[in-house]
Amino acid sequence: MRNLTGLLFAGGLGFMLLSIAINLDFGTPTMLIGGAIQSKALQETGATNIVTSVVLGYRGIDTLGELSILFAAAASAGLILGRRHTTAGTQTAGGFVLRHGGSMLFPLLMTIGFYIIFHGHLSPGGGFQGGVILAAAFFLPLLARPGAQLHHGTLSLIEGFAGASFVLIGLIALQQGKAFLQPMLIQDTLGVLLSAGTLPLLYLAVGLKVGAELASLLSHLAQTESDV
Amino acid sequence: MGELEIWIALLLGLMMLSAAILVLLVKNHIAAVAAASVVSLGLALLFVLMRAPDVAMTEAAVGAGLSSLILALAVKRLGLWRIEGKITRSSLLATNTRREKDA
Amino acid sequence: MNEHLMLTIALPLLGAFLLPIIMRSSLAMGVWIGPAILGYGCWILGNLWLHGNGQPFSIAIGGFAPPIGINLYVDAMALLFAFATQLLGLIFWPFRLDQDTPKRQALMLLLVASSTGLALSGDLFNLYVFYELVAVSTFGLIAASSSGAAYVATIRYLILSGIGSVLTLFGIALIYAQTGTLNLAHLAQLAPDQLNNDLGLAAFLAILIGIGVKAELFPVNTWVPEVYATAASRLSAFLAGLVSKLAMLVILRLLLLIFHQPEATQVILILGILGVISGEFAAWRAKDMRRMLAFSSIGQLGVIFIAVALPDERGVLAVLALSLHHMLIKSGLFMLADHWGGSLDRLRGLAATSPLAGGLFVLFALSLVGMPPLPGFWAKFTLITELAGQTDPLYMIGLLVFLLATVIEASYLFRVAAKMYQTKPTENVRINAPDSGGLSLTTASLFGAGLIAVTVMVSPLGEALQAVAAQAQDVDLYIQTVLQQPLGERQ
Amino acid sequence: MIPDLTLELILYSTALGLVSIGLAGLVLSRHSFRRVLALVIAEAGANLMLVLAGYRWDAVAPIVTTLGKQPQMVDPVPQAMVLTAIVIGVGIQALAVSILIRIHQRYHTLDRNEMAELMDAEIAATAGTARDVSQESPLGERPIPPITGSAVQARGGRS
Repeated sequence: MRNLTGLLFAGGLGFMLLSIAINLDFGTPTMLIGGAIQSKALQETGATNIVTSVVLGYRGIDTLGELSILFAAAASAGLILGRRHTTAGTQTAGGFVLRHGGSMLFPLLMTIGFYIIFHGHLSPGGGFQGGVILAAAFFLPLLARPGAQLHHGTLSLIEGFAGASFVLIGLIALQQGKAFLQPMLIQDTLGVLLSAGTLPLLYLAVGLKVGAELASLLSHLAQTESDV
Repeated sequence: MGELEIWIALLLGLMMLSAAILVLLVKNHIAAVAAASVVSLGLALLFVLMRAPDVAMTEAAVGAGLSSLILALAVKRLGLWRIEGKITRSSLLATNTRREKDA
Repeated sequence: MNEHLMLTIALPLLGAFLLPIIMRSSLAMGVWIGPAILGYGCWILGNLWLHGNGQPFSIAIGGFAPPIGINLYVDAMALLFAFATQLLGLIFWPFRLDQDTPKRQALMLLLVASSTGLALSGDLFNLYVFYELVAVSTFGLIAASSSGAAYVATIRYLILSGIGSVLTLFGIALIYAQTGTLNLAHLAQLAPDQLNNDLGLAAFLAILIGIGVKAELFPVNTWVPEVYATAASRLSAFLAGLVSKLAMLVILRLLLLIFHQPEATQVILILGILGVISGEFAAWRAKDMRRMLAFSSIGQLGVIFIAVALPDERGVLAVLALSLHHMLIKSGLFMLADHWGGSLDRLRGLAATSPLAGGLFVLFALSLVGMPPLPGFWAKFTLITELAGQTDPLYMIGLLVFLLATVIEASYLFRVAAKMYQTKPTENVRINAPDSGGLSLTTASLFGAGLIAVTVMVSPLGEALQAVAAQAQDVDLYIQTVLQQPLGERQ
Repeated sequence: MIPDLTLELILYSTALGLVSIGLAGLVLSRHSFRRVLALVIAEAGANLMLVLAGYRWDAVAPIVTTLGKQPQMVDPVPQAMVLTAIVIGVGIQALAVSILIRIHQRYHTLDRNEMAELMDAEIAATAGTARDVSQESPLGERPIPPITGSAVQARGGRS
């Protein structure tokens, strides 16, 4: 009975939306907001990557909310899993290639991660993507040497201060009589690393925060005792 | 918009849909996680096609990479790599409903 | 001064990020940070309420003018609920000290910040982000009670909530594909032309089901009894009292501003009626206090949904009155449940041992049922007169169901009260009070005192609420305030 | 009436298919881990739908490459929203997985009906309304299952 209802629900929803979609003209959106942003973004935020100017400028509060969600998820996972901390001693250590490959990849991944973060306002990429790569860089040694511990104190320090600096950058703008999270521009030439004022700083905060949250999430998952 | 793009999109779309169905049907949980990451990877490729390089990068890093890693760790921690009675039952259920839907 | 309103969202977020670090170095300092931030938030909002000119205003975040950037829309209704959020966050602050305190308090700050955002935000996707933040911090706080049942309740809630967020996202995508904007004021301007069709209706239904998860809407409310029974009582009180109302507020705003189809209100009316029936009957059968309160909460939210479906200004007034009344009563009742705990059978003869708690229960029950001098009567009376004035037969069904629900409500509430005032004390009379017993009774008395204060001042408060409702209902005012353009430009 | 096979139609059907399959899996699956996977699929569909809402077939990626006259670009706003949605999704997923790990440790099952029964038993036991305690009120619709070993063990493990 329950299955049938569920099936009817999902099928009915699909059918309803498919029949409605005939009226929608995808491929030629109206772009009311998008068009306006496109024509103004470069002057207002100084970022050549317009998605970045939307993420950190026009919709900066969404990004702040998203960082908070990630923080809430990591804190909750820590609450749930972090009680009894045992390193997974039962796992076998990785082989020669994994161990040495891991330690060789670490600086490489860090470089790539920071490169992506700092060039987020110029080319595709930015805090989220770079942050994931940073998290991978920190998590790799954990895979190679199961006994290794991620330093949770440092991680929580990074995530706390990175998140706080995002809010603080916003509050500084408020302090100067502008609006919360208003980007502060350094007028400069287009396409240069520092052309976008506070945007790269914000993206650095995002990157560090995402990296630290994800690394701590992963290490929580990897290090809880398995009961099987 | 070239003819080629349409064929690529069609192929990717079909691949993603069949992988999505596999996620629900396949008995082995590792395989289900793998199928889910195929969906994410296909999605990342579609985003490239739709001229959303930022989103494609994020989907590839987060959806296909990180989320698969999380799910794989979970499979390991939950001990789901063994096929148990319960799992088989749930897959059977899913199979039946799929058949009903197709009919 | 107006710009400082942003601090009520920004400061709790800042505090949440820094709390784990500060608590590691100095616990004594850390425990005061959260209450201090919330107290400051109350002060800002209270100041705005007292010294503002009563006109709504809009704050552009990031300094980008509203249809392009995100804005906060602050009218009396938003201000009222934002203030209630910060105040209730302060009242239900998780004081308990153990090794999880930093994380629990950080999550609570996030919950308050996002709830405030939910009350104030004027952008559809931004509402979604705040809504998800409410969800995730709630999951963490429920699971923090760390019983097996709490984990199961959380995962079931999480999955239901996940269905809701997928549907909401889909609805937002449909709206964006059709109109190309997400700003509520801009949408309100475009809606008569572009969203008054099947597509708008589909988007509305998707968003309604999505946000309805938190508003305890009928088919997606299965999480309610499980979560309220397993979470800490103070959290249950916050969720039942406040968060459900904020989700309701979002639905009300969307309905008032954007979706004017008659089908939309009909769907809400029907789901509301079903919610009333299912909730009240389940509450009648419940055997422990918390589940009874959870089910009756579903029923009362159903009543509020019926009020949301009413078309004009008096309908908004009824929604506001019922919501605020329910907020007061349910918070108090959950605190009493925390004080007593457990099965209804244990309550036998309790009034003799703790007359204050018994008296408070009777007071809350009387107001909930709608006894004349108490504010519950006025809230219900507004709804009844408004329902009776409608011509559509569906509203008549709503009225009948509502009256029936009141009878059922009275029957189960007074069954409990009678049990409490039975003279024969059985051998297993035992106040199952945990360590926070005294505190929760004090909190409950606070709400009781609030209720009596409202009873005394019911007519000035009613007039104030009427003004709030009139302002919330004024779509032109909303558009004009946010988009800063003369009234005549709208067709 | 069969509409022409355009790129938009293919993408829209894919998005809709993913959402429908995901929702069906969420509603129908009994194994909780499978439901989390279904949530991942449904979210992927919703994200695709959102990007599609800003897609133009005649436009370039939203990155300024030349000064002066800009070519037509795809809408950047939905892309920014999808970035947000993807990261939110992975956070929720990680949270779900960590809860599942704890449930598995307590109850040794992830079947949704068994989980719900154990939970009901535990709630009833905590509140003191197990079947043999009260005979006065009418029984609920759901029969209260006997408290099994794992539930008792779980209660014993509470702090």
